[in-house]
Amino acid sequence: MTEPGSFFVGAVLIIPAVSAALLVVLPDDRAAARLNALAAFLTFVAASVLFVERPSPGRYLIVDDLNVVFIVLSTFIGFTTSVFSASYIAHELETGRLTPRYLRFYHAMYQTLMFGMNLALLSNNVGLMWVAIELATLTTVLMVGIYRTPAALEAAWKYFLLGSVGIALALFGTILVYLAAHSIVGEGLDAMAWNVLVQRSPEFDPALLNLAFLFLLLGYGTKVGLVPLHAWLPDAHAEGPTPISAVLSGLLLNVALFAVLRFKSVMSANPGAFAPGPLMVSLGLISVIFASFMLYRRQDIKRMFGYSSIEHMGIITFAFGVGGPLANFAGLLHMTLHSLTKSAIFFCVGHIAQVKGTQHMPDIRGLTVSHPVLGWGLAFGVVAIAGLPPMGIFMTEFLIVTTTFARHPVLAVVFGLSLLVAFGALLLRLNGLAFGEPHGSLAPVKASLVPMFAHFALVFAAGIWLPPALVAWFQNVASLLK
Amino acid sequence: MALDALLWCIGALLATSVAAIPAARHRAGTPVVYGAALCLCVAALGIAVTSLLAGGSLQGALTLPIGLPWLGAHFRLDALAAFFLAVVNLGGATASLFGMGYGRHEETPGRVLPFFPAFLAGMNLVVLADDAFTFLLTWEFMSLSSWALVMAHHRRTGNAAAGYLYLVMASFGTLALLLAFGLLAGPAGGYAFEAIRSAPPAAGVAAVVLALALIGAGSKAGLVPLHVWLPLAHPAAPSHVSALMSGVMTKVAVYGFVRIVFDLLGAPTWWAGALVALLGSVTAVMGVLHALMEHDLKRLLAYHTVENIGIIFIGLGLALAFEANEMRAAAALALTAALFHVFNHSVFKSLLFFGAGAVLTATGERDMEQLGGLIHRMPLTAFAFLVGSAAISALPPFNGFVSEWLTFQAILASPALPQWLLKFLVPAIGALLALSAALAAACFVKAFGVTFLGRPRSEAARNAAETDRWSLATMFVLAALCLIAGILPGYFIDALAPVTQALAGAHLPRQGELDWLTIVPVAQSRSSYNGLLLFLIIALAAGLGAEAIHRWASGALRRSAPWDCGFPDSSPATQYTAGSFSQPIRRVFGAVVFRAREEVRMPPPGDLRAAQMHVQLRDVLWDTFYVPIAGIVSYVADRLNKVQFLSIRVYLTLVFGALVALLMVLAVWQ
Amino acid sequence: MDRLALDVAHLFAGGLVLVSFMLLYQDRMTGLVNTFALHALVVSLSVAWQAHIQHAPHLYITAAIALVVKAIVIPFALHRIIVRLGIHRTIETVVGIGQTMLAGIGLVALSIMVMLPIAAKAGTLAQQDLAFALSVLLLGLLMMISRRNAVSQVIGFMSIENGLILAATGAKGMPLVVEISVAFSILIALIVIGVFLFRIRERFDTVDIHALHEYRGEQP
Amino acid sequence: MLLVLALAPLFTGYVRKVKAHLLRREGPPLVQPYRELLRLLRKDVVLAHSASWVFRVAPYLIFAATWVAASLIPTFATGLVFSYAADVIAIVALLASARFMLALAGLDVGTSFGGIGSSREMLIASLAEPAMLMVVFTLSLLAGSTQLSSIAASMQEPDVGLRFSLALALIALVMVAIAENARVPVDNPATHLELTMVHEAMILEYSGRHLALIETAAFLKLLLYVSIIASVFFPWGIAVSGQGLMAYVAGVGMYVVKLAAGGFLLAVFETAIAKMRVFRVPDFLGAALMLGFLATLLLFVTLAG
Repeated sequence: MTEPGSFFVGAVLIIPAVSAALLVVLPDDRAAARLNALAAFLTFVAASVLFVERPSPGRYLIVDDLNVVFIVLSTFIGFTTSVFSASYIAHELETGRLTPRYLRFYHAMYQTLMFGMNLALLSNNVGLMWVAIELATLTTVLMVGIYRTPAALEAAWKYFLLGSVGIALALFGTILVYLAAHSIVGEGLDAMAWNVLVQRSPEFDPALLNLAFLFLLLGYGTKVGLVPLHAWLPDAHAEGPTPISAVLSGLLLNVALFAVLRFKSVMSANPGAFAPGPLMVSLGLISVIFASFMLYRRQDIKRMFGYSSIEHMGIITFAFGVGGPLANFAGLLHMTLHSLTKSAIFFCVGHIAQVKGTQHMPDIRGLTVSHPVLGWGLAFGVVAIAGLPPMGIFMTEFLIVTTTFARHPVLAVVFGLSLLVAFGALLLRLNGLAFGEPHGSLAPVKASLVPMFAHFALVFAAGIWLPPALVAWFQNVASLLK
Repeated sequence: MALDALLWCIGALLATSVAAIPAARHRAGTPVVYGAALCLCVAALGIAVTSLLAGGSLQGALTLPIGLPWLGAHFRLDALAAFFLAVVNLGGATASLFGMGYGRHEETPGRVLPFFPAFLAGMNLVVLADDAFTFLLTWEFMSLSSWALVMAHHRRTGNAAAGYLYLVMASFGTLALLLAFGLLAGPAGGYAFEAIRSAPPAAGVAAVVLALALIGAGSKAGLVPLHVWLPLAHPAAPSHVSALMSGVMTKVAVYGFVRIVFDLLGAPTWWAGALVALLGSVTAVMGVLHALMEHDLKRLLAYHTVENIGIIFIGLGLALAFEANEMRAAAALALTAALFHVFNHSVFKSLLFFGAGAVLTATGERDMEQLGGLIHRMPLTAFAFLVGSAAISALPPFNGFVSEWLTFQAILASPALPQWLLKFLVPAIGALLALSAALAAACFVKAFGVTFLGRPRSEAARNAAETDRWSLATMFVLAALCLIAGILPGYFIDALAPVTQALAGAHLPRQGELDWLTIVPVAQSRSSYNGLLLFLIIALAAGLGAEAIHRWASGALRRSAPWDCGFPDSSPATQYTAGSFSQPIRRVFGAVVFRAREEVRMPPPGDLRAAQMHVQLRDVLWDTFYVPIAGIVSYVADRLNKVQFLSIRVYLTLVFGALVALLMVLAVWQ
Repeated sequence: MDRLALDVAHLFAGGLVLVSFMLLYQDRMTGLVNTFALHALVVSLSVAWQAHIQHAPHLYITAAIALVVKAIVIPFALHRIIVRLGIHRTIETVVGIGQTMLAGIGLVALSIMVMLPIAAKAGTLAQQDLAFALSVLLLGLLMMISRRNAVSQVIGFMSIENGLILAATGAKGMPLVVEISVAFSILIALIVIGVFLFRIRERFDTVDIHALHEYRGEQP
Repeated sequence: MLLVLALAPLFTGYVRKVKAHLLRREGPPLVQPYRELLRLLRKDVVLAHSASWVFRVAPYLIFAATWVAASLIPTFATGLVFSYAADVIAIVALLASARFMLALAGLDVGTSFGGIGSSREMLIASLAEPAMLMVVFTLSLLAGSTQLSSIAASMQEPDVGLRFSLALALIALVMVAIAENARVPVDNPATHLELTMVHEAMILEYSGRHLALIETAAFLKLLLYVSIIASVFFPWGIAVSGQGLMAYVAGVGMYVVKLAAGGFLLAVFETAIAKMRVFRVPDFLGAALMLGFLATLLLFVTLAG
């Protein structure tokens, strides 16, 4: 590992690991929060260097067009979330929902989670990626249960069981992939390396690949939160600390979906294997429809946005299932924008819940009057996530619907209508939350709003103008995904 | 270069809206923001008008490196765009001018000022957009900013619901347009209008696109049965915004329809014309009937917007039918009628909404039953409103009559159509049009009579005061426009020539040079109308009559109490109210259209309580279309909601089931 | 490699499926735990055998982990839990044992059907092992959803994991098997600890999932 | 223009006279309307306290609009001066604006009578106008023009012949005319009973010169309709512009004869039947509308055939 790029790759992994170890022993919570943010920032810097300095793929690690964007994205959101969590956690300490002991645990876990996700993104090895994702899952499980309220424990337990089953299925799929590969590539690490797999995939046994993909889709799909494997997701979002909800929606779901994408590229490189498209389309569509209707009866604000995450994961899966350069591009862009928007929404929601002292939506009203910044922030977020212009998500949904309608009109109509249904639900809630007579505490909010606005600015800009480099990467990947 | 200038104006508008966020906190912010908007709109108006009058010469297209990366944002200025830009910016300018005065009464300027210029910019951009993505982006941006303005007074009951319905319907329309463009662009994604024009779709596809465009643009323009949001949302906004939404935004929707159907879709089919015209006529009648039943002044105006949109769509439909049969001149006539009505309606509807706004600020009342006698307190407003009412009731010599007259001329050209359905349909449409015109007159007799005439019905109306100078200036400018466009229609029709030339391949003979400024759409022997002459003769006759009478007959005048049938000093409550005025028409049409129920509750003999009359109206369309949809959604939501409350084991079962099912599929598949 | 080696491997794999059926058959907690210990034992034996025939010494580690953790430690722990919870008498099944067995047989048939087309290319060892592993996996899932209380679900999950180990070791020369098995052991440990937590924290007087089910973020 | 103005009261007087005779009464002399007008002009105006400028301006506008409309009709010759200033649609619209002002005036004072009058008037109008326009359609489709002059001219063509649709249109037009002029059975120009009156209720508050103007307008309107019927359906003897004086004189003579006939028929009709309830009026006018529409459709059939 002599070239500079690989040094930074190492940095992206080592910084979180080391800081996690440090945070375990660091007693002072203030300092811990700062160190947490600092580490996240350094990781982000190191990651963003990868844009320019890209090392040649190693046996275990790889940086290519697909993951470089997501690494930078996840480290960035990791950083902003750590900033947000600093102010959030401080409030939690005041209200005594968390004790310093748990807090130390929390910060350590946070960095471990970062480590796990970066590893999963960077790994050039199906097995390594599996281990990394499992690590990330475990840490989030522990953090979801951190409040130790019955509801939190229940959510954690549910997440844990379903997640483990998913992990098991994914592992089986991974083994199958190896089996498909090792007879061609030969035994050993190469048979699990991405770049090799994609190259040699045409020679693999299609039947084995089909079976493998089925297990992988279900396994990682559980993490993605596709219906009917979604059950853990809303409660996990609702009961955990808000920074974790943000990271879950913003990053972990993406990482799982990223894994699915990797395998899809392997699949689609093999002519004999069945096209993964229809499967993904149907799963995505079911998720979208289901989540859209589930939005209507929600009382808990965080759970509602959890369901909205399910919806958007469905949208992305749908897009990749439809395939074609435009739809794939839209899917990738949607992954990026959704994680930015949704995490920003969770920042906002976290502060709202803290100010109002409740997550129960009927008790929150008139935010634009009582807390203009939060209220309008929420309004902006909802408008953005609902895919209204000029925010970026409008662009992706535009592409998805138009390209789909040209090919499968019925699908597009159903898809579009369910988007409309979801929009109706979100807007209904927004009306109640942001407008009308204010209700509940009017205490001014002390919050770090910078992360939220940073995300919103990015989302807004993406709707107007996309940097050509990003477009080039995405188009390259889109063509790779077929 | 005209286009560059326009885009700079729009950019400046957007900048204004950003700057308005901090400016809204200061007292001086209001006039500054509106002033800036006014100047920019006037500038844009100037550019648009010059490029329209210059015909083809001042056109242009350019592409900005924003929006879809590989596509960029295409903008283009052609005759059609120029005309609608003129309409938009005229409305924008007057609304800003009105806002200078009206805005001072705004209690939460922070919720209005930032969105107002953004709304204007959005409407301008829609008209300029030249690719599907930019078009839809700006279209939805327009909806969004106007939604924010509707929500400005979110505390008043019903406004939040109105905003909700509005935005959902708007998104529904956008979805329809999205699908339409998806069809037009094809899977390859040729979103630029140029590409679409170069490859006109097949007949079947074209039919679907037309239907989708009708839904998409119609839901924004307020075409029955997609109009339900309009009478709720338009009045909810501040009055000058209501004027913009009713007078201008609906026109932008019409623009969208014209752009797609006339420009992008290639040659139309005759049944498309029949469909559009029929929808238009139904819309017109439904709109005016609803308006007659309405006692809320602003909502009444909003319903009249629905009616006028119907009239416009009648014109468009006829144009389509003629064009399908290669009758270019007739198509040009119909199109001219429609577009001219677009302009006229934007003028007098803005005027009327400003009047309503003035009344609102003076009395704080929108309910006509609480008003009355305002003509004594606010004579100037009353005068302007009267002009507007005459214009919208299509009475000569005002502009509303001219465009309806042209529409009738177009209808009279219908027997030349080969299709029998059209032969029979078009006269029926004509009858409906005449009916709606007559009803509109009745409705505005009610609106003006009950609001401004008679005796005040409430304390607020009794102590009303004339509104501020800005508002009055705005209203009189518009009133003057109503008259000018009414007596000198020739020039306006000539200005429309390039548009119809571009869309229908023909234009009306030049009217400007004809003696006495008569307008002769087809031929002198066939039909002609001379607003100027008519106006002069009437003025002359009235003047002579007055002169003669005051010269030779008695000019004496005595004031006394009105004839009271021997019941002295009757209270204002004994006047005819809006409800009682529309009662005969309710009796005639209500039973069918509204399922109207009237019941009179008589107290038992000896009981001194007053008898009460209860009128119950139902919107049949609402009951048939919207209630079921809402019901279905909530039903499904309830059903699915149970899934939230299962035990972990059941969730595991779901996973297991999915796995087994997929394995089986695989086993079978192999 | 010689025929005998394959047959032995096959024997172990088949034995594992058999034990899975025995798991399904149990209706007593104690018996269930013991059967599971047997299950783990078979797995470790099979893994060790694979290590032997593949000459892959690192697999011995996996075998050892399987033996120590899952055949000894965890059953011991589970016994204590059961005693504490006082649920060693019975386990509430959702459907009768009979139907469960039938379903299990159906699942085995399904897994073999799915594996058939692979037969030709991937070599017999892989095929049979995979078929059995898949059946073990499905049977484990079936157990998880057909039992009501958490302990038996944990056991079901662990049997799934055994199936996976079987598959992983069956895949010739697959790297990271040790790491994966370690990771899995951590997972299992955490699950068991989780069950402990629920007990020790006095949050629930039973680990019956219905009790968890009462604590819901929002009520309808 | 002045001709119609001069003739209008006479015509009304004539109709009254005929009615009286039919009722075996002596009846007022023919010039009675002129007397009334002069008397009214000499009286001074009594204005209600709550009356606004609308109330005072209205009469002049009503008078002017009606007068102009009336003078646009080729009473005795086609191609009269200004006849191209407005076609028949415009004439309908002029009458509509006159009615608009009248209805407003009715509401202005703020008594219940005015309200009754205006609302009923607008109801009647909202049905009468479409019917009128359908008739116009029939004619202008036949004549290929909406100019009354050219319509009248084309009706003189021999090839027009006798058409069923024309008959329907005539009936429809007559019904509309009756309704528009507030004659029996729609309204009774002679009544002052609150429940039945429409037109009279609106102008209840008027007096003096204002009343005179409105009365004149009413006279003009009646004349207008009769002369439309006369000139369009019985276009014999209408002079074509530029035929020299004799033709004009003949035309005038012919016109007067036609008026006399029309008035007589009207009077007979009015005496023959009774006033109907207000809410029967829509049916009456609906029938007119249907007839007009039918006329248009039948026209297509005949045109096609």
